[in-house]
Amino acid sequence: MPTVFIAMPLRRFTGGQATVQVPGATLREVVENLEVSFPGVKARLVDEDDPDKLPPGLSAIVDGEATVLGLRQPLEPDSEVHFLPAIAGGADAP
Amino acid sequence: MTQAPIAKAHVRCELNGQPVEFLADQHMSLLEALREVLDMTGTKEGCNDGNCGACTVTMDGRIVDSCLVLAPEADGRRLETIEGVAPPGGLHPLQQAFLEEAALQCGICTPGFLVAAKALLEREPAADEHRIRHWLAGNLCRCTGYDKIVRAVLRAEAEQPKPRARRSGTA
Amino acid sequence: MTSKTEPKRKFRVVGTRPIRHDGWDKVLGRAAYGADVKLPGLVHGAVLRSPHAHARIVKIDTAKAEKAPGVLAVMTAADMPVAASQVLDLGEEVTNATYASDRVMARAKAVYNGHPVAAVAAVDLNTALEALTLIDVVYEVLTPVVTIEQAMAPGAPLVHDDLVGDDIGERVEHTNVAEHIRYEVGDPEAGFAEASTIVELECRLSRAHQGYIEPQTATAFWSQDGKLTVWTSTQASFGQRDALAGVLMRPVSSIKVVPMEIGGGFGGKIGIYLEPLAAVLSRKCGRPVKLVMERRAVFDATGPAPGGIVRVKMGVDDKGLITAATADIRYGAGAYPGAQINPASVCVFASYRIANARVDGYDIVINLSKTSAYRAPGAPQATFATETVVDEICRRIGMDPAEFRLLNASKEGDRRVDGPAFPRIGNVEVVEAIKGSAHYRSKLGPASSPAKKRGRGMASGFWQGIGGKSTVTISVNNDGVVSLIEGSVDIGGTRASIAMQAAEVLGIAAEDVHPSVVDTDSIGHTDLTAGSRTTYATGAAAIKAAEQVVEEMKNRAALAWETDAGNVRFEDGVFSNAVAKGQRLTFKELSGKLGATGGQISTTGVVNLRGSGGGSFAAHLVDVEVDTETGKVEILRYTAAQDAGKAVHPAYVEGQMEGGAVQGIGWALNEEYVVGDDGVMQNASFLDYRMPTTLDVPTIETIIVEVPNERHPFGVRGIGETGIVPPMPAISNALRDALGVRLTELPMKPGRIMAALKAQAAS
Amino acid sequence: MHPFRYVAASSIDEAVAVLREHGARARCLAGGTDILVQLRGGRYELDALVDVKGVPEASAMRLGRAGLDIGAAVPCYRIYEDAKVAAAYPGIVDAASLIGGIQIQSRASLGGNLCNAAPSADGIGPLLVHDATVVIAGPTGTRTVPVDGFCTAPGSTVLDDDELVVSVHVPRPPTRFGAAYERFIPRNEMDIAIVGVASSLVLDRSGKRIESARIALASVAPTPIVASKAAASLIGEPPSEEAFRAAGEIAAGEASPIDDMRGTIDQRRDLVRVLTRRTLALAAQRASAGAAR
Repeated sequence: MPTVFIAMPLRRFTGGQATVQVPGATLREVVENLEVSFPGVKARLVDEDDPDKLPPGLSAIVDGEATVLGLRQPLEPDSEVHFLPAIAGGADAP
Repeated sequence: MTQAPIAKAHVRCELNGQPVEFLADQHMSLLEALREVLDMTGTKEGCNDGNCGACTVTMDGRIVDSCLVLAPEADGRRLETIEGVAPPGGLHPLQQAFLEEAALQCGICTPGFLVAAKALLEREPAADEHRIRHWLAGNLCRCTGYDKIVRAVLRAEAEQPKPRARRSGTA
Repeated sequence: MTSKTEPKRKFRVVGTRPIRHDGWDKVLGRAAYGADVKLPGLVHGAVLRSPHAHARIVKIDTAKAEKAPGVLAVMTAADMPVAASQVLDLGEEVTNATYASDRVMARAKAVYNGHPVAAVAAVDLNTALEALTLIDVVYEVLTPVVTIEQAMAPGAPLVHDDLVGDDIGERVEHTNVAEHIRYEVGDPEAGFAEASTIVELECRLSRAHQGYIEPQTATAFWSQDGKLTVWTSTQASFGQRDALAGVLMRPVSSIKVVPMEIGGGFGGKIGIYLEPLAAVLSRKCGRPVKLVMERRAVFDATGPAPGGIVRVKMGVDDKGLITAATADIRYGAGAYPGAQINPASVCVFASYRIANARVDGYDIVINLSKTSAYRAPGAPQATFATETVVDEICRRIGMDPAEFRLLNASKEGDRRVDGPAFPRIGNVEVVEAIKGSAHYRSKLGPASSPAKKRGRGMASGFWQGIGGKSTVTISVNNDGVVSLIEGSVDIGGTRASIAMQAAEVLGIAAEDVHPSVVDTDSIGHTDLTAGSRTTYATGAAAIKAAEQVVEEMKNRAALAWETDAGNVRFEDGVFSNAVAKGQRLTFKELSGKLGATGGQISTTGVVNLRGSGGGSFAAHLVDVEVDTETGKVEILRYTAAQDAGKAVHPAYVEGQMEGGAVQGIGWALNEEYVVGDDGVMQNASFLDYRMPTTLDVPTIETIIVEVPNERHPFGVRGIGETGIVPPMPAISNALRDALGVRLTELPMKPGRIMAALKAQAAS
Repeated sequence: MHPFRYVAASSIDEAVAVLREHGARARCLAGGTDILVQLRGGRYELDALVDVKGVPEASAMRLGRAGLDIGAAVPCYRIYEDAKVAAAYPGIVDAASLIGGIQIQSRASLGGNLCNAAPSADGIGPLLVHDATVVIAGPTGTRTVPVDGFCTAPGSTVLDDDELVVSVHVPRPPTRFGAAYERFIPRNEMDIAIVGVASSLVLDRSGKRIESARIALASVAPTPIVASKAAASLIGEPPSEEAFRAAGEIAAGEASPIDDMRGTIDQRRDLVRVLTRRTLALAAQRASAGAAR
């Protein structure tokens, strides 16, 4: 089952756990299942206006590569998922 | 602020081998006149205060920062800009060397470097690396780290036609 | 010099050094940059800027300026739509639209010196400049927040009353700390307990400007039909279109951005500055309006790299293995959040395998212009601390700095501090390249006079880069030459590096690909020219488009030969029929037959690459000579090794490495923002900002290392940025070697070196 | 920029007439490398700019028995490209060859450097140690003043609004004279002196004692200054490292530097010590070499 690496701001939802194994064939399923175990975490991982998107500024790294499919990203049974701030290499804001 | 408008200066000069006559505000820089009045936009503005060399042109054979020359000062003078560096239909050996040595990246400083380097080659055809670096210290480049520019000037120097061998300026 | 690490596929075009396609225009002075735009009816504008770093705008009276002869339009923030405080997701950047709008023209408060407060369009530039003096602005001057310490002090004045900070997921109100992030792996405290040697340094970093020679420019024409066209020197034509749409509250499709040639960017020409102002002025006066920034404003009011304070602590065991490391990174973002603390945090320890690490990053707003990306944004400052700490550790434990780096190098499969594991990377290989260099094996030699001392220093660096979306269109002409249309603006030779990748696939010469960079209406979405992505990602799109061309041309050959497409082979630019000897057509010959086999071929390659493929590592070695009586530093010799994956055009790879190293030398020795308590930059000119001249740097010796990138068909890695990361610590390490003192503050200018020598003598 | 008239004067009288007409709102233009930057930066505004490059006295350079006359508008390159001048006036040539880059040297003049009156002026220190005087023209004719005292404050000089500098007179140096100018800049070109020191000395017949000496300092006071005590300390001393070091120490005391973006008080005093010693050593070397010829 996929392994989710929990970023620091979210570890208070997981009781400090840095990695958790969560079932799911897509990123969305993983997020839903995370929510079951760790209520409140979903709100940090899903855009409030668009349930298919990650919140602005957050990216999901699946097996070392950023997803371009948002929460629709399919996962392998042994996938590794990181939710990380989007790195705009060379980009700036605002 | 309210004063009678000042008449424009009437400037006659030689630009890249051709006689040119134009009107410019008396306070206008030669750089602005070249770019805005004469449509010679190859000369670039980088700082407008004489510290980057992007606007280098020659005036009576000497390199100057055209931002620090007033347009009316050009009256009666002989000017050369980047547009006058190449012979018709060809390239100056320096231009060819810049291309072959990858001596430019963004290219904004390139016209200034070429005009300055050409003046050096004409005065000191065997300048060594230190002299080239010294001569070009008034031209800033932020992309290349300078080395490829210096290599290009050395290459153009080495390849420049020997006197009498060939007409200079044809690559 | 290129160090090969393994046998690779044979390339015909990739790896050669053709003359770049846009070179002729650039050496002849014909290339049109932003300021060179000429349009019918064009008028000129000028911008009035706040002389105060922090001031409430009580009143702006533009009546006199509006009536001045020759003035066509005057604007203030009142002429801009009130952008909702929504989050703008601009693909590569996420920003608050209110801040994005406020940054380009102050509404209620000027929050940095040079903040635009009004703009004028007039018949000529001087008339516009003179009209600025007729605008009365009443300011209520507020106390500026200039330093990190001031910003974080209890009861500090607030740059933004409404800023809500994020402290590792917790909301914080009334703060100047926009964000505090943390990454943690393993147990740092336990790791330090295992260490036999621990070194900790606090480094202070200066703000540093990209220093592109071409100032920002923008020309806009807002037509009566609602269409806005903007000609500008930008690294991100699509990004600018989207940002303009957000700030002007217009549909993206009503805006066309035409990217002009760009006179250097280095990250500083991604965001919008003058574009919305030119647009609004144009709307008001009905004519195209051109704005060119003055050099002083470029320093005052565009985004340099952030300065800040970085503390790094590292422990090693008695074998020299790193047991733990922590970093505390505090960057001054300028007047709006976004100081690149995240890439800084990712990069700070990237060169090392560290099981126990913690990184804290703080994004802090202060009353200076908002910082922007600058070549490997965030990484050089943080890495300065890491690499100087590593050097101190090597000295304490008596280990060769290259050996230490090889022993502790991050490799494929090792995890970065933010979690993901590295794919195949060239970290070890670049250190080995330095170790094997003639420079490394050379003797330092005696100093040139008794007052001078010599030293040598080494440092590593990393930049991750990005992937992203690129579109390339290829059309085959009947003479065998192809035109290649791309959306990636070309700052340093990428027309060539992209065309060469297409040529490689097509089996034709680089010169037979004619690349053009076009506007946002003329090509599919293409992300910015930044993040070391252009040769990598747009190159991948070009390869894809070229492969489609080859496939389609195989079909055409099959048609011509009345054979099955499966029988057509394509090799070295020649199509041949596997089942009919003698049936062969060169690319050029077949191009001439396209009209009769279904018409000319055009293809489009679109990629959206999910990352850079591991990034590019570098190691640099530098020899310095210091005049101990004046503190002046001469760079005697400099060698840079970097992993390019596969160097498409080696001369331009060297050019990126050389340029990055020289920018780093400038940042190391002299470049800085000297800012007074009033928040005003005192050295805002090329004279006093002191970028290196030709006489200040030696030849930069380059070693291109090629560890193929598994995510690119040819193994290409983005290489534009890493080169600026190692120079500053390498020079600090060399100075430590020469003088026995550790310089921890940038720039390491003569006065600072002398002060350090005096402190050393006193102790 | 406030629009102004450009007047190309062809005689001193013509230049003075324009200056009289506009008072403080007119100035002279020589190389333009300072004044155009200042006008564009809004430091002040003018109604007229009088180009004096066409004034014969201002554009001539003459090396005669009495010394060297350098027209106020003579650009730097004409000074350092003249082999005779270079041999006779080494301190001045040092300065002329390092003001700005080559482009600036095509235009910038010592007269302009004087009138700009920057504390950091590279050209003024060497004129001071060469005992130069300034020839000033005004409505009532010409007057001559020493360079020492010509600048009165940053950007200010003894010139009246209707006066202009015509030329600088540098007396012919005595035998066994040597001079040198060095400045400290963080870059190697295109920079403003953090400190500049000009030194000159005359050796006695034996070449073993210093007969007279002059030292001038830039960027350590509101105007370039003469370090007279430091110079006096050298009289009768041998031209030795020790004497030069002692003079440097005294010169550091005569400096009254400030902290600014380019350097600190401490750094500047240290640099005065170092550069005084170095320029004196070079001046002594040049004096000996000259005597040997």
